Amino acid sequence: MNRLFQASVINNEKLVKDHYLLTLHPLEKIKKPKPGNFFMVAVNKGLDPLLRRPISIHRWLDGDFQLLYRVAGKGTSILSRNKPGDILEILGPLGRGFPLNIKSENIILVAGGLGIAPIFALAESLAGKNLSLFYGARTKTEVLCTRELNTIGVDPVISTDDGSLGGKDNIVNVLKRHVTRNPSLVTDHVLYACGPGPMLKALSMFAIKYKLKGHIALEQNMACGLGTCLGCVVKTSKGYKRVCKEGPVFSIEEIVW
Amino acid sequence: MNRLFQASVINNEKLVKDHYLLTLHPLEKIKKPKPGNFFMVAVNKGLDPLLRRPISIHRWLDGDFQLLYRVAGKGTSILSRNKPGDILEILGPLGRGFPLNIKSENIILVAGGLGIAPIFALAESLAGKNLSLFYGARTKTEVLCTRELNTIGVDPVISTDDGSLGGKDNIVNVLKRHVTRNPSLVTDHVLYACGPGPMLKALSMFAIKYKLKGHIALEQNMACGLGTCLGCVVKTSKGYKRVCKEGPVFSIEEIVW
Amino acid sequence: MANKKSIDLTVNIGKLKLKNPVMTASGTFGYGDEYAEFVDLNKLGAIVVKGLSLKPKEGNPPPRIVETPAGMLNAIGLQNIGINNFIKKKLPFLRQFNTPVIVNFFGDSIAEYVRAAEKLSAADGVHALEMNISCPNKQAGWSIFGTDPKVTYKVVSEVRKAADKTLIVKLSPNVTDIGLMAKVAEDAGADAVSLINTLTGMAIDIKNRRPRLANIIGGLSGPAVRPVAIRMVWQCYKAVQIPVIGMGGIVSAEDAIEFILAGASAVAIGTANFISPKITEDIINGIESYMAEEDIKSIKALTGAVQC
Amino acid sequence: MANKKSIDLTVNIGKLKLKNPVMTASGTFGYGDEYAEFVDLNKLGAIVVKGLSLKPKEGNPPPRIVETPAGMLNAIGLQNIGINNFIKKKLPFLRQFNTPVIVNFFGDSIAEYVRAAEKLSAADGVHALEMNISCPNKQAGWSIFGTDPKVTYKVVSEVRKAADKTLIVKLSPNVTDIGLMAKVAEDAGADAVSLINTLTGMAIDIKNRRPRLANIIGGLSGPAVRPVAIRMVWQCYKAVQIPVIGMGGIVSAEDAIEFILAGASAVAIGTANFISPKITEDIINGIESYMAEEDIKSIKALTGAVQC
Ligand SMILES: Cc1cc2nc3c(=O)[nH]c(=O)nc-3n(C[C@H](O)[C@H](O)[C@H](O)COP(=O)(O)OP(=O)(O)OC[C@H]3O[C@@H](n4cnc5c(N)ncnc54)[C@H](O)[C@@H]3O)c2cc1C
Ligand SMILES: Cc1cc2nc3c(=O)[nH]c(=O)nc-3n(C[C@H](O)[C@H](O)[C@H](O)COP(=O)(O)OP(=O)(O)OC[C@H]3O[C@@H](n4cnc5c(N)ncnc54)[C@H](O)[C@@H]3O)c2cc1C
Ligand SMILES: Cc1cc2nc3c(=O)[nH]c(=O)nc-3n(C[C@H](O)[C@H](O)[C@H](O)COP(=O)(O)O)c2cc1C
Ligand SMILES: Cc1cc2nc3c(=O)[nH]c(=O)nc-3n(C[C@H](O)[C@H](O)[C@H](O)COP(=O)(O)O)c2cc1C
Ligand code: FES
Ligand code: FES
Repeated sequence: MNRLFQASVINNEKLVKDHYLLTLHPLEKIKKPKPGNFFMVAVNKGLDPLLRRPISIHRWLDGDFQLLYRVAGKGTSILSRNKPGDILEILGPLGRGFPLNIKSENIILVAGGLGIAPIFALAESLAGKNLSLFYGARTKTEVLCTRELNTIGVDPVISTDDGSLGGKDNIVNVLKRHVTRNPSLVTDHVLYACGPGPMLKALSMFAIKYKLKGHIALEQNMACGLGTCLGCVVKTSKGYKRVCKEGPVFSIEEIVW
Repeated sequence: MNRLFQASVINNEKLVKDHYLLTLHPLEKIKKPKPGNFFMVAVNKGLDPLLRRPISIHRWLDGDFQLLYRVAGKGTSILSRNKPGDILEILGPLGRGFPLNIKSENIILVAGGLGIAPIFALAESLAGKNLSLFYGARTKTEVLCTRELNTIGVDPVISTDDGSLGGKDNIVNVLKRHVTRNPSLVTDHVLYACGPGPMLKALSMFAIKYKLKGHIALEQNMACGLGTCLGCVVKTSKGYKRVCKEGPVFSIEEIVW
Repeated sequence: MANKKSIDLTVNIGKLKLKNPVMTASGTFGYGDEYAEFVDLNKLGAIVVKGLSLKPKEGNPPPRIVETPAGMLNAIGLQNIGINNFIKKKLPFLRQFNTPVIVNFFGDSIAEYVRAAEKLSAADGVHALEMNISCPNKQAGWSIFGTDPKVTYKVVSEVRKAADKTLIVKLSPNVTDIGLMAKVAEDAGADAVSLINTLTGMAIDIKNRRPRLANIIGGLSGPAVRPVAIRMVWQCYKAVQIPVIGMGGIVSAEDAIEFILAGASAVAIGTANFISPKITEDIINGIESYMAEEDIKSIKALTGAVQC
Repeated sequence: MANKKSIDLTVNIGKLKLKNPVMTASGTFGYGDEYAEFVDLNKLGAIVVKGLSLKPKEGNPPPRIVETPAGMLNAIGLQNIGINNFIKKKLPFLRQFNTPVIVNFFGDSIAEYVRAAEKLSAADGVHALEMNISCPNKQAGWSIFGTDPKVTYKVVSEVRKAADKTLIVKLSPNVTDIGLMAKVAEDAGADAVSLINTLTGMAIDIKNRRPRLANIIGGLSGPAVRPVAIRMVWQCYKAVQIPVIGMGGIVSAEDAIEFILAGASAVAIGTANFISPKITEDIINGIESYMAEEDIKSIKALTGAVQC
């Protein structure tokens, strides 16, 4: 099972402006990714852009798999032009995923924007446990996967920056308010989150205050994805660690913000 | 009438391995190109490749036009992946074309390989005159446009490097033999040619020997296509001249080989 | 968001006041005439023409250019029509526009530089001089005017005496310490420095095992060199008090702003003119939009504004 | 067409005999272990590991890398596990392969360079040393070991005395005269020079007006720099008798051959490992195919074979 493989595009569906769901069929058997793992996708064969783009596993479909991505710049824009039948060269699965083997039955999931991509994978893996999902997005249309979430029995608390769906607030504040009202919400709970840096920072401060254990998935500019370039580090209580290798999932308390 | 315009791809037909006929519809009115003029085509929006690619006018279709090209490397390979409806940004028509306002009724045309692209345009413009076309290619399948040539009443003398169609010889030798047998073939004739450098050199030596006047279309690496970078010069009896501006068509006697 | 009308794009380079910071880079815009079809020349901050010498120069044999990853190598060999022909045949056209004309020039010896500067100083319609010091110095046994600080000081100060117009010294990036070279130019009397000229490079055709350029080596330009150029502009900005004109791989307004933040008072667009002949105007418009969005009143406030 | 079996790919660098000319570039292949999954490490000409210092180094804060046109900037800050940890934890793995291990190392002072060289000389399984002289020299007031010829001579000759293994000096390209630097390294006793290390560059985020790298400046690598690297390898080949190891932007066998024609006895693959983790093997195979097609019996015949 090679971690450098080719995959053919089954579908590259535009969900809403700038948001795409890419369904891929690996042309050889690959290792099954864990939620939180990611792939380094070569968006083209040329030298511009030069480097692969990291994208999280969103959904595993029995050998095929899905990536959920937002057009952020040049690389993802090229990716969005792929059509069924096109072939992509992919490296992965990479990194350390979310720990799944946990005792607690009560899980709080927090997703900010595209953070829903890996959080959905995680929710699917943890289905059966008591999952509370807090999901923030910029606007109503960018709230994705709600149908799929319902299918696996998750009914998210939603907030949007513009108030077009759910409360008009950032999702960390929403979570805080829930917990202030009902502190038992967090006892014996485990927290998992993915989203923009500032959201994860605020969430971490909150979690530490409430002694809530948990894990967050971080992002960083990457070159190799394999742990060799040392380009993707974040500061932890034990020195710099590589997001691509020791991460992208870290325990909340080890990150130094 | 802007010489920097957008054109939509009507068709990008693969004629035979590596050879494509691209039909374009300019999205605004453009200047009608003359045979021997060329366009600088931006093959993509990225930085790799960085520069536009020069391609000759092959056929003018009343506002629409056609380019005939061979996949030579990265740029033309990207060009070949264009599909109907795609939009290309194009600069042109550029350069000095073949002189059309000539007294002689007897024209010898010589095309080597993709040199047929502009030579076809020229033949179409000169239709009505007495045209003898000598056309050399690498192999049978790469002898292009024969049907279209017949339509305009041109019946080419063909030779191929591998002998798969016509004689197995280079086309300049074929022309030489014709003329040696029948020197009157060249009296009061004008010669026009396009093709690889070595072919044009041999042809020029021959033409000078037989005092045959004429013009050849040259190629050179280009950056601007507008005469400003001074990158595309060839040596002439009057110093360096720019292929994109004073050329690509030069009179045979002025080139210093 | 600032009103576009209230945005001040003007910048000062020596005695020159430019209506905006976007100039053309020497050798990539000819003598301006070929681009008038695509760009309103009146809109440009300044037009910098192809490098001129006292006598016309033939230049190098072809091939003279070759594409490289996100860049190109050129070895034009400073082909030009000579200062006299320029004044007679090209300057009258350029005088029609109310855009300053900056003449890039060079010589084979200090005496030639000085004579060229004198001639250009006397020419009506030439608003400033940009001296290209990336040329071999025949007198000093082919050392380069732009890489030996002592030689640089000497040639710039001699030219300074001969030229009363605004004098820009164009620095070569092929040096260990670009800040030092900028300082030397400033001490010798330059009104501004411009950089970067091309990085020396080479490419080989592995099929025929020959250099791809007839001249063997050439100058690398285009987006590939931009990170080096930004770094050098930043170093020069810190090293001197005179304005820095930044260039090297600019293909968008964003790139131009990057140079300005690094310390450039004005920028020049080179290789990008080959990618799109109307790019200079697009970049000016783009800078204006950025300033409107970011609510910046004067472009001067952005020069060197990177927070390190 | 030559039979692939009869093709001689071996090259000699000092006392080392490599089975082919393709090595990894320091800092882009870790300590080899991560790539074993993608490349048969036994196939490589040599493995050059991440730069090591006497003590472990933390490196710079993030962001440490940023992509640029056809290139990337890095400011890792020489993070490494230290020589002792390397010998204990990484070398045993590397000893399993019959591929020479070349250790890239650096110091903050001449004394540190010497101590590091001594340790590595004594380590079983280290086949050669590559000294990275692109580091600031704290003693001499932050001049750079690799840009001041006198300092370069001193540090290389001191290390030479301390190291009996093959000694490669890795040159910085941020100098006016690379041929001179190669000559200085040769005179000081180097068995080979390798180049280029990264070109110093910078990138600025125009949204927050900050440098894109926490360290402000970083090193440019990748295809963008290739023309500069080829030119410098060619200059060094002409300047010295010792072998030149060429690198800078190689992403294909064709690129590698370009370096060899320019004068490289061996090449190193850096940034390209990030584009494809199995590229080193692809390049070795590609060189072999080229030689078969062009009927070249020995790769040594190609070194410096460009016809100028
Ligand atoms: C482990 C990991 C998992 C990810 N998973 C997903 C996912 O599932 N879906 C998704 O849409 N995106 C995901 N991302 C982010 C995605 O990699 C970036 O959006 C993408 O690389 C941007 O490339 P671009 O060429 O389109 O934009 P660029 O033009 O390169 O950059 C656009 C903007 O994105 C920032 N950026 C560039 N590269 C990265 C990077 N590696 N990480 C973070 N920001 C970057 C730039 O600084 C810039 O502000 C993930 C990133 C990491 C590190
Ligand atoms: C005035 C003019 C008219 C042309 N008309 C046509 C045409 O009608 N049809 C057609 O198929 N081709 C034509 N060409 C040639 C065409 O421009 C090149 O084949 C093309 O630029 C190669 O680009 P690439 O990226 O595919 O190949 P690259 O990877 O850039 O190069 C592949 C090979 O082509 C050579 N090459 C690159 N650029 C040029 C160039 N500008 N001129 C000549 N050789 C080059 C390279 O040295 C290399 O050997 C014309 C060239 C000129 C100058
Ligand atoms: C084809 C070409 C010709 C050039 N000619 C000159 C010149 O005559 N004088 C000069 O000082 N610089 C010359 N340059 C350098 C440019 O002015 C500019 O400094 C350099 O190309 C970097 O900018 P860019 O990356 O935007 O092109 C030339 C560059 C190119 C590409
Ligand atoms: C992420 C990264 C880390 C590097 N670390 C080192 C190092 O520790 N020591 C060293 O001598 N060179 C180091 N280099 C330079 C490379 O070894 C090489 O000289 C340079 O990148 C040019 O080659 P390339 O364009 O193929 O990458 C590093 C380069 C990169 C990109
Ligand atoms: S991306 Fe290279 S170490 Fe993480
Ligand atoms: S391509 Fe620039 S002058 Fe001809």
